[in-house]
Amino acid sequence: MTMRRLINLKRVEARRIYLTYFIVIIAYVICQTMSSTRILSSTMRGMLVPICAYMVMSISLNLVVGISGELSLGHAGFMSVGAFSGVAAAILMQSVIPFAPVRLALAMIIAAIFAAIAGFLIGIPVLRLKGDYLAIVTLAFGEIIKSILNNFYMGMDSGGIQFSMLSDTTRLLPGGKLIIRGPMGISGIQKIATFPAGFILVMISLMIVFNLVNSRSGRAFMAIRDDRIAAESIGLDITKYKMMAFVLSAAMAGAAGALFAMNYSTIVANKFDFNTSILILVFVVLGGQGNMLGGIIAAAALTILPEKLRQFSDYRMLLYAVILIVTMLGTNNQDIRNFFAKLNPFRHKEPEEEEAA
Amino acid sequence: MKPKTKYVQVPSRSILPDRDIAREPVLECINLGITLGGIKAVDNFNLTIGRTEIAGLIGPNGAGKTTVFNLLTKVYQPTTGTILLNGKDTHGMNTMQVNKAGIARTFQNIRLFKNLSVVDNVKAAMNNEMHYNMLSAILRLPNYRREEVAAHRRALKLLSIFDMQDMADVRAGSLPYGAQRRLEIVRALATNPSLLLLDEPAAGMNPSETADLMDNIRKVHEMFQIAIVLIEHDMSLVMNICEGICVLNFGQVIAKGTPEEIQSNPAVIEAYLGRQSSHKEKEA
Amino acid sequence: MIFLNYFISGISLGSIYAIIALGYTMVYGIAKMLNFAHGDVIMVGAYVCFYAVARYNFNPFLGVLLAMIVCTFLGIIVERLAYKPLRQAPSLAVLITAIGVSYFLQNSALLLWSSNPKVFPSIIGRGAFKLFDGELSVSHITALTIIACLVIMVVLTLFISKTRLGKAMRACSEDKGAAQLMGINVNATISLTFAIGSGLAAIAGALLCSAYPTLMPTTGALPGIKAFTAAVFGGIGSIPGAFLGGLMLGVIEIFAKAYISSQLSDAVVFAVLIIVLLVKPAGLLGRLTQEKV
Amino acid sequence: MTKKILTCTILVLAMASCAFGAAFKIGGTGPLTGGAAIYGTAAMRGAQIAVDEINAMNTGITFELRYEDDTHDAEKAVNAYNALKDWGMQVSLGSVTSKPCEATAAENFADRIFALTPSASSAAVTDGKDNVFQMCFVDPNQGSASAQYIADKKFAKKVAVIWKNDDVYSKGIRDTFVEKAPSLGLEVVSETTFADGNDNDFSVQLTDAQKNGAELVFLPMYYQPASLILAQAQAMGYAPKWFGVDGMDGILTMEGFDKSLAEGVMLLTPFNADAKDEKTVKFVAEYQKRFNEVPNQFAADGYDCVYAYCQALTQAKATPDMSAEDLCGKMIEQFTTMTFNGVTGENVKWAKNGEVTKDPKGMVIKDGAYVGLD
Repeated sequence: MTMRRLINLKRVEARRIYLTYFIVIIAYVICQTMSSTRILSSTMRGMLVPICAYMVMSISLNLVVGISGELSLGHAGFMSVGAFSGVAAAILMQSVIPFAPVRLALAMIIAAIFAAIAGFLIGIPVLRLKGDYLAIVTLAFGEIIKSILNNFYMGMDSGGIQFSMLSDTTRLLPGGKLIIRGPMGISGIQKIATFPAGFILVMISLMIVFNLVNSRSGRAFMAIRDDRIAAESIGLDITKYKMMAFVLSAAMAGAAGALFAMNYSTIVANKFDFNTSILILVFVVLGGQGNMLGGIIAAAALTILPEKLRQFSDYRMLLYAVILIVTMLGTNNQDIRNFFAKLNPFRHKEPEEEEAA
Repeated sequence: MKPKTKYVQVPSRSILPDRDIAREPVLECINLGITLGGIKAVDNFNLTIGRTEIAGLIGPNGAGKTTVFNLLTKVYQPTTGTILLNGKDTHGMNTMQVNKAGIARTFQNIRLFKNLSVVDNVKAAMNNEMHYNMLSAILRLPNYRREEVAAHRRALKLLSIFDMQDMADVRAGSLPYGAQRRLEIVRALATNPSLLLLDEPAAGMNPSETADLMDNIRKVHEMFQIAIVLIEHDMSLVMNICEGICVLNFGQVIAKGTPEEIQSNPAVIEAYLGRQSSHKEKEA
Repeated sequence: MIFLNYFISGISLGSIYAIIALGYTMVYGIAKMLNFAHGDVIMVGAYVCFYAVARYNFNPFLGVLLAMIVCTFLGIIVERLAYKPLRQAPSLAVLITAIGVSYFLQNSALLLWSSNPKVFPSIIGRGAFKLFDGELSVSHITALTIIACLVIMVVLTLFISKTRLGKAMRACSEDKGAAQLMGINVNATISLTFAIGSGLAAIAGALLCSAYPTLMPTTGALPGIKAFTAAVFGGIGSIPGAFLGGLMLGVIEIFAKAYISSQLSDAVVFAVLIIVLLVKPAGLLGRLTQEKV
Repeated sequence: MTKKILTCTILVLAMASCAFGAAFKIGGTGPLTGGAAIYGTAAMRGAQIAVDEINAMNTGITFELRYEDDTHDAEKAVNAYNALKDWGMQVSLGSVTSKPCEATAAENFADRIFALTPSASSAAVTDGKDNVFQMCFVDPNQGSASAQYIADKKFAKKVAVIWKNDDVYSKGIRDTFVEKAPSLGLEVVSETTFADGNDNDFSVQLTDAQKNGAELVFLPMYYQPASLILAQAQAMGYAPKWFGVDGMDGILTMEGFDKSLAEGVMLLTPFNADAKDEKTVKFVAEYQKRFNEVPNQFAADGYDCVYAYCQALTQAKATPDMSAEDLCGKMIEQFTTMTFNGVTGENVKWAKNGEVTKDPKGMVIKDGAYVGLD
């Protein structure tokens, strides 16, 4: 037992937190400067907002998967709820609040609230389950949300807001507007999402997660993740804390959804399907569970990667798949990792875990 | 509810030491039993623990000792019988509620929060004595800082009992084995229990570590004036530290009494000591 | 009578889910991983069968056999290259790798066989058994699928409970470490599981595309997810559970379409799944393992 | 093999554009991978053939074509659009599918790059944008035209509609069809849906139509699910009249498809690969030669788009050195005034809002081939 093995966790973590903030801020400043001076290509400029949204999604899912240790395969559902409620709110507020940034902020807050409600309702049954069963139920809920939104109609006229399910039975007065149109989603969205807004949302999400991790709730999340039975034995309310993490994560996903949706002129429920949930999960796993910086870097990298592969035309998505597999092998295979660890003399050697039997 | 009278009626509280006789016992188990997989893992278990008693629960492997702990902490719900904690029936409570009511425990297979730092393991156990909400934490409001500082201080103080304050920021999973066992005890203590259950605290320790552990248990007992029940195979530890001992075999209590009584009890010798002189080997 | 007809439609859809779910559940039961690429192995199997039968005029059963051989090799190769190096890795890493493999197979198929849908020739024709003066009809393919399901189920169960290799599989599923100590080659056993699972996928592919005869590179993906749901529904890891789960999922889906709403049928199916899991947290026939304290 | 030919053409093209000076940079996005890849690939190939033909013709107009993959997703479509913008796209072919095109059309509008989409047919694509035009029918028109046609020809009184519940195209056609049907004396007796993930079994939908006595089933969908519906209807012995839309075109070219299943299926489509006019024959022959497949309507739309551009650019006397914004103004002027003849229709005209006017051709499938209904 050498003292070298005993890493000072507090120092490592504090360093990691400041590094994360620092990198995000630096990246923002660089991108913003390059963007305003038009050095950045249109492709990159067009991806700034979605990258921010995906980063928030990555942070949000990391709160569930990395910090609370539950697998969720339906996270895009919350993004969807946020996207639809946020955009609908923004459209409704259009005449009342002409100043776009305020409207965007309010829309994101409303989106977060709606997604949080969805998270709570889903959490009640879901959190009673464990492991793969919990995963499949979150998948099921993601699909249910998609299916419901594909059949949801909402319109507004001078008389107020009207809803209907399955088919459009809203009787809008002349001059009224059907906002959510079932499978056609929402069209003609004003693109009010901006890169600075995305940056702020990323920073807020990071702040929420980092500050929470160093608080009683965060410790409870992680304690439950590491050992549920021990956590119960010291009087932690498992259901309460799981729910808290789930709802908070849903709220963040909702805000991200609103940001994402308002970067495009149109949005459909099918966008937020199983594949999107999986994509977000890939960010988290690739970045390292519980590692926020890794997660947001993975989110940016995996969003940019398919665009950078365009030169390979037809082979683009094939290469993407290969890169994904190779990266997973490279980061998770002990032999390969050891090989790289040997190459890097500055790397802290993580001690091998000893199972105490 | 008639816990008082029941307590009086229970005939088998022989290991309650004299000093607590005037006070209500911390724990009473009455006809406790559980059937697991068709087998009566624990049957007709009666035990009373005094306010400040240190008791031992011994018995050969598979006798049902850990099952008793699991019943007390409601990891399993008992199929029969009653558990009275501070005179209150714990029927219908879950593990968390039992802990809030005053039982804390350690585990046979160490169950630390491996990826948390040592001090955070302890602070996690102080969750219920902190009251700031999520918003205060996110915004780092003054009450967050105040309570965190106080909790941190108390955690360090608890760690210092076991001489672990220097390891406060180390990842719990990377601690040496003995330190992990000690940390589990500190964590349990941090929940302010009135009854501490230790499941094989000396398992895997060498004699000098065991001796230190014994001192530490005594120290804890004196500082906090709580009841401690320990499961242990190391007979020297049990005989040295425990005021009362309860012997289990095949889920049944076969003897209760002071260490001297137990050592001379023929049933115990036959079931346990006579069959194997394992404590001798262990001591060696 | 319409009710019965719906029921039979449900059974025929369900039997397809069941046969896919069998592969899922077997791999899960032994390797403890959700092989999301299973649906795409099915697609590959269907393509191989399609080319053998439609282009090169193989006998349909020879075509299926060829597809099985190809898929078995594919399964072994994929397992060797992508999953085996991750034996010690966290299960999520394996899950993501499986998804990478799924993308890989889909996009390879797209390049190899183009995106144009192909119409799969049924391996046993499009006839049907008519009952009650033709009021009720059970297509041959449905009958074949159910028989195939039952046969596979019985054979797999026997294989796992009676043979040495099967017992090795069960041992690995219970405790890899202990199995290793008992002299079982865990790696080889898991590879074998993948080989069998992929071979089953080829059969499932041929039957899926015989029942619903269009074939595209994405053909396997969505039925794969549905079948995965079916496997969980029946209790993942349980072979009879996959069969039962598949059939029930099919019937529920058809009834939901018929009697509740065709628009919300997916929502209904998943809602039923959630309710079942709440009542029986390990699925219909699954075993709930209690953590030892 | 097709791969090689494509690479060769691109190479030749690159050399050609060097030799003859600059070419118009024309770009479009479409799904080239994923479940909808067939539509994007077809449109791209159609456009490529047109570009090669025009470049070889020596009309003074040369094109450089680039298609980017959008995987049928609005987000990726905007990325693809931006990649084309970075490349220097001067005129755009929008996107192939509706939802992605709604997103890229907004970008086209904001950037003042003219767009003519081959096949994105939802009304929202052109809505409120003066510089986005469509080559295909807009969905609502197709719905009402189909209802009108069915009523006019007295095919049926009782109709069933099966539509895809998570698809903009299907929903758009269905809405106006169902809205218009009652006023024409058509009764919609059964309306059922399907969606991605449950698009294999249609027994419920068909039974519902049969039970309610539908004499005609209207199928506003693409041909892949339609082929399953036809097969399953035959298996259950249900033989109503079938009426499809332009997305149904292509059903006969599916490899392995039993053409007898489609016997008697009627559809409104602007393109007919079996037509005997010179243009179509030439296009179909070239397409088959290159790709070993019969072109569908998407390919034809892509082909026509490039020719329409060629005509408009010639008439506007545009040169490749003009900026996208200048070209945009000229194109708006041309497209709102010109008349175009292509493989998807004669006397094609565009309204100010970008919608196309061309005569839908009523077709019926007889002996495995299209025959005009009129």
